[in-house]
Amino acid sequence: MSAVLLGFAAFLLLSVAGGLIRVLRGPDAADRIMAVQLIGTSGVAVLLLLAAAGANPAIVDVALIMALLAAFAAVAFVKSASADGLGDPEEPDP
Amino acid sequence: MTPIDLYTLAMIAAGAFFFFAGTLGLLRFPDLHSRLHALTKADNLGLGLIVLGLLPRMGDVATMLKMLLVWVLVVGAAATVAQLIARIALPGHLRSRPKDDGR
Amino acid sequence: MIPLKRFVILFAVWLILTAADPGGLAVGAAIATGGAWLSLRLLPPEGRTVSLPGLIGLAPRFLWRSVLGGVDVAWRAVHPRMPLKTGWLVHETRLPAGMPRVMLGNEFSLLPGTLVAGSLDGRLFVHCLDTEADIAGQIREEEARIDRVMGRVESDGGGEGENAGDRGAVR
Amino acid sequence: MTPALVFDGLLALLAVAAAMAAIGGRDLFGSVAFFIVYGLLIAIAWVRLDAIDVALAEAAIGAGLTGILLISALARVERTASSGESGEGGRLAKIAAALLCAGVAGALAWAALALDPQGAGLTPLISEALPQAGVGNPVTAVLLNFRAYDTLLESIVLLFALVAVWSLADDGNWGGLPGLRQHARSDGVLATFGRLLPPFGLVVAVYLVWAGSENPGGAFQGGTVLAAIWLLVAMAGITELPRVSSLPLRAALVFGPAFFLAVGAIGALAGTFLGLAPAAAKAIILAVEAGLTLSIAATLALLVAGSPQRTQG
Amino acid sequence: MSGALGHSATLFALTGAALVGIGLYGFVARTHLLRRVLAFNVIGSGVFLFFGATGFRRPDLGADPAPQALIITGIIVALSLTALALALITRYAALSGRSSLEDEAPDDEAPDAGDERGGG
Repeated sequence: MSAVLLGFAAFLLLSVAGGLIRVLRGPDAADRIMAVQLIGTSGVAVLLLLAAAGANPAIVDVALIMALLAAFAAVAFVKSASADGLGDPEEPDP
Repeated sequence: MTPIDLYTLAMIAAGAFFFFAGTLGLLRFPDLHSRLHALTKADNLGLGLIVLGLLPRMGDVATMLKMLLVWVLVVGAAATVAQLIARIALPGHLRSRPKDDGR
Repeated sequence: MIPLKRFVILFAVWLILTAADPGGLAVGAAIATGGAWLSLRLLPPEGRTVSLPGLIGLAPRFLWRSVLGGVDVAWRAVHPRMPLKTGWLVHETRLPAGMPRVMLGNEFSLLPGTLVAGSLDGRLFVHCLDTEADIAGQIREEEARIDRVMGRVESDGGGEGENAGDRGAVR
Repeated sequence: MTPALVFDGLLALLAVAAAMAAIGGRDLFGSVAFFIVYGLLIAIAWVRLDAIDVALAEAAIGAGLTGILLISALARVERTASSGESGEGGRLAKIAAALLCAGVAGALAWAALALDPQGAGLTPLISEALPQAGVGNPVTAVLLNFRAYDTLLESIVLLFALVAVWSLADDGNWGGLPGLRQHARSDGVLATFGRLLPPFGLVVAVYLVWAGSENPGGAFQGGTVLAAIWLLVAMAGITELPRVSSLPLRAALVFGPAFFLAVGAIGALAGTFLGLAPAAAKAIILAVEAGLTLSIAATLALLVAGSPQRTQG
Repeated sequence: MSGALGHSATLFALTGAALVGIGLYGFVARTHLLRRVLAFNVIGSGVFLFFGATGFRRPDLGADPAPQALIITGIIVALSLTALALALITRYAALSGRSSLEDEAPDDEAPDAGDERGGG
């Protein structure tokens, strides 16, 4: 069974590859960061599959950290994309 | 193959399909907001199915709950990121429709 | 009461992480206390009570609808012609600013065909994959549910986003 | 072809592709995005190499800090400087450089293939000494007992790096607040996220330190998560990072290394610098780890926040 | 534990070697300072991967803890140097209005703040 799980993990890496194509093509920075987000979710799924395949619960902790910090790059991005680079896209216009 | 193996297999295969569909949407959909739909919904469902499929294989209850916690964190992050990214690309005319805030 | 609730949630998370290892209970209790204190500073209770059983009661419906959301968008993505009729909808929400409004946005970003781009002055910006569906009706229904679970603050929520202003700014 | 080999091959291929795209691309933001993905793939590679401790560190840094650091630095550079990549060398120079680098990579590959496949490294030695180390996780044992020197010096290197970053400030801003003022709508999506997540982040960070004595985890991983959480609170505009001259901050920065050094000195009085008596080793290591976590978290957060740029909040 | 997964230490050692080559090329051939920082990090993680993989030659013994500990130390030091390099680069960009060290306009010599390799 663990071979099957690894096979599915390999399949999810193909979804990572698809995300890389979107990072390459863009066109906007927002598209690229979205693709990073997708790859992060796929990475969490891959790690959980590896944890089950290797019967090693410590790997779940790696997935936990990635899940906890999953939004951070995108948060930094939306901030840098705001008017002065330090704000929040939801702020009312000054 | 035990029934549990079959269950795992079915759930993970379904999860992998949703990842595939989400990636397809990210590559095929014509505009940023549509792609964002694909990203938030399909992938979270895919991850959820994979987590559910793996639960009976993890041995102890704590690890099962930990995997569910991972899923909840990813869903929360995805919903937050979706709102924020959708916002930076918000068409300008929507911002000031009902009352004209003095811009 | 609210501090206790937050402590219990954080301690439960600790128990999950450590598999309830007896050697870690003391550390867990200490850090859950610290976490509850941090949480109170970041997110002061402000008179509203969130009903946990109510929240859990909403979960099955939400889960099922978010499954539909995934199926819906997956179907559109794999369909050879990609049936999309995208458009925007501006919804005047009556939920109070802050958590309830953000929760509604989070939720609707996971449900079929809708994606929320935050709010401004009580207007929620909703991107729809299919403009023919009755999105506005669904949002109103969901709004009422969240309103019940999140409790109400004294003033009706429709006010300016900035009015809820400086709450909880930590100096 | 086993599934394991397919997976590893694909993973290696993607990591190499992401690295090439990060370095070769035209769009700078694309490069940064590729680099973040690259970090994630490398974290998975560490899992495959059975190095969970390293994977935890890589995941925490790659997902949390690198993204914030690179994206905000890029935004600042692009606001102030011309994008000028005009000065790139000619074609011939590039080919020469490529050949040279291929040669280096080839030499390393040859070295990898020439290694004795039965080499056991230090594993047997470490397994033998582990019962005296006070902790069950061999990586933590190496970090805080067998090779405690490295870790002590590293924590001091971090402080020096921070002092170097601070010293880039204008004279007038010395001792002021790091970076520019971050702000966000206080009831918005970003701020709400920044109010909800940190308590959970705190619990996870402490869990990683706690787990580190017997299982993968430890002060570096926990400290990195804490730093990322602190930066999130700052980015959400809820609280500002403290003034660089603040005494509590400086105490937090120095506490870990100082305590570590004191432990080492006590060991020196008993015979060996940084030598830990097996009976007391566990308690000492846990205390040192707790102190280091605090200091590493503070140092990393302030390193990412950058040099002081203003004196008023 | 790892035995069930099979092992590909050699594969990852070769990947590490390739990453060092790629990073070195970026460091030499690209001029934008930010990209050079990325290249420097790719070299670093290539070295770490190479080192870590050579510590995992015997799956029956598990991964060697000594390289792992050194790599964790290395990752954190690399991060702190990256932060320092980026601080120098943003400062340099703010002072000179440029983002590379190549002298496109020979009249203004790059101030010494531009040397990202110094320090630490």
